[in-house]
Amino acid sequence: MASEALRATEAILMVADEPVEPQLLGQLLELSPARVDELCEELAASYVAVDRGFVLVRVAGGWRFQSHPDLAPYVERFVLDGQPTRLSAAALETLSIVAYKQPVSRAQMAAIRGVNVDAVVRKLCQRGYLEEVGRDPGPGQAVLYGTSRLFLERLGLDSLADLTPLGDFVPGPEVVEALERGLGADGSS
Amino acid sequence: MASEALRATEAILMVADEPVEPQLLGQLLELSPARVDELCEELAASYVAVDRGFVLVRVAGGWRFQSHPDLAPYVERFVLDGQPTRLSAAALETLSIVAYKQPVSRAQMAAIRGVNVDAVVRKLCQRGYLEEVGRDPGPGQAVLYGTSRLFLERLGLDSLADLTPLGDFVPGPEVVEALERGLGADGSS
Amino acid sequence: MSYAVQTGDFDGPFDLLLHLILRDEVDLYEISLAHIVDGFLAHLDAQVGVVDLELTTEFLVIAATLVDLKARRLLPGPVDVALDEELALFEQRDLLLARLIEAKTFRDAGDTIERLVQAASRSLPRTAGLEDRFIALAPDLLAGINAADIHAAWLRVSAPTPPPPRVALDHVAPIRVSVEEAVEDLVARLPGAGALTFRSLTDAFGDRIEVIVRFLAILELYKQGLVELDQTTTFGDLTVSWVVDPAMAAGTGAVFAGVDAYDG
Repeated sequence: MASEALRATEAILMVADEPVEPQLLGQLLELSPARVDELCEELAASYVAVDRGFVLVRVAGGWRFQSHPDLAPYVERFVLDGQPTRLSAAALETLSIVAYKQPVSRAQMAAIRGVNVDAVVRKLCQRGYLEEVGRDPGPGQAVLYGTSRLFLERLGLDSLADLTPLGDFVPGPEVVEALERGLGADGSS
Repeated sequence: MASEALRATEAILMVADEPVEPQLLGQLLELSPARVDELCEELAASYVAVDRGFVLVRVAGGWRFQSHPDLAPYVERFVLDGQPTRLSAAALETLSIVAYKQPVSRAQMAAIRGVNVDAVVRKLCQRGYLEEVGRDPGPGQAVLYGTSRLFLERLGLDSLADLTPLGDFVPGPEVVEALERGLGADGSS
Repeated sequence: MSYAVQTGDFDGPFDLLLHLILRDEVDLYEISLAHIVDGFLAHLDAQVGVVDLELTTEFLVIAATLVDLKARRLLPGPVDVALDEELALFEQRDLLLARLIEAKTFRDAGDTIERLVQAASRSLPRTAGLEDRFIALAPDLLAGINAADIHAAWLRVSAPTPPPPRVALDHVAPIRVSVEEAVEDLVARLPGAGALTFRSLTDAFGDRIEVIVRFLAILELYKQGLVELDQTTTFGDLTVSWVVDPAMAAGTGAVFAGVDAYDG
């Protein structure tokens, strides 16, 4: 006999339409959020153990049921809405700047990218990856942007802390060398 | 190891918003509807056997996951304590776009509001204030939304004609553009 | 897209430079600077009135740095330059290098985001929501909302947004020069004119970019062996003289063909 708390967690997550935070689950079940996380991990493991076609994952700060990635071919045939269009290279680069530098203004993004980012930012907001998170206190009061909860859901991350540290992307010595050579910095000129 | 057909059935039913008919499942899995019913009954029995907090039931001609009836008190608490009790300003704005400009696609709403509206539209549909009224004839065949009978009732209106007239109010150019352009499914979902 | 240097699908100067240096593994010597500068000017031309001063300046700095670096490598060495000038150039180059590294860092981070999105898109979340029997329990979200609220919300969401503040640029004359035009002008002026100083060839220009473009054009001609350059003293005038070549007397077509070839 599964415990009441485990079963209630399953029941609630089945009717939720977005990730449910352990705080809320804990409140409803009169348990600590930490205990809720343990229960959910237990449930998730039990689905894996018997090879269910769905999984329970922690994403964007909460728990949710989703289809098993293995079965994407079947699910894609079922879902009528086409897959969302892929992001352009410019959109991905802008998204990565916001992800790591937020809150950040469009001018700051443009300074890093060396191009105007207005159109790209508008698109990313419409698609829900970015949102306005405040205003710069300085003169001009530029709108500041950050990544949204949907961004985490789309990336399958629990929180921004799960992003690979930016430092890991700094080019290695061979790339820096190539760039230096490109700029004639190797003293050979 | 669970069979591929069982797992695919679980995956599809997990992401389905409505009961799925065995005919459709059979088509997707290349099985007869009768065989699909057998698989679903097998799955349903396996959930009962380990006392899951959810059940797989046949309703309205199709199969769907539901919370287990004996956990209703927990789900009711979730409904009462875990759901927003008021429409956010953002949701109200989205509702107003549909009210005045129906039929309208999510992409058009997103373009007008500048943010992703998928979650809000889903919520408004679930509550019965909005409903799907057709599909855009253009490429992508985006779902078009309109307000429901319930929406009018709750507002105390007899028909859409009773909405406050807009007079000679002219919307901003970006709104006009968003409405005129046959925005397809791009960017939504 | 504002600012796109008209060289394929590149999204701005860094993107282009990165591509040129890393992907094609050619060095700056091979970069068609003329192409970048021309693309930039074409952009300026098309954007009269809506030029983003900050970005324009930025592009100019990059272009000028490139010109400077490139000139060092094209001109016959050893060029005797003052230490200050040399250090300033190094500083500019390091700044450019730092920005290229930054651009590359975020691009690679973007690739990882794409991989995460692709992987995550293989799973779809459950969004069925409340079963009918619970919906009646859910708070009526429209409680207390009337037609006036809907009307007000529509006015709020559809009102024209005030145009963003912008710097008036009416006083800035658009610059209309291209390397090709500068080459054309030089080919018309130099033969038979003897040795002219670079200063005398550019003192009519008020805009730095025109001087830069003129300098690029001269480098172009030098590379093709059509002119000789001479600088007798440090900071002294650079003199430009036409190399008499009977083969070229037929016309200037070959020169322009050369400009295209130089685009590499």
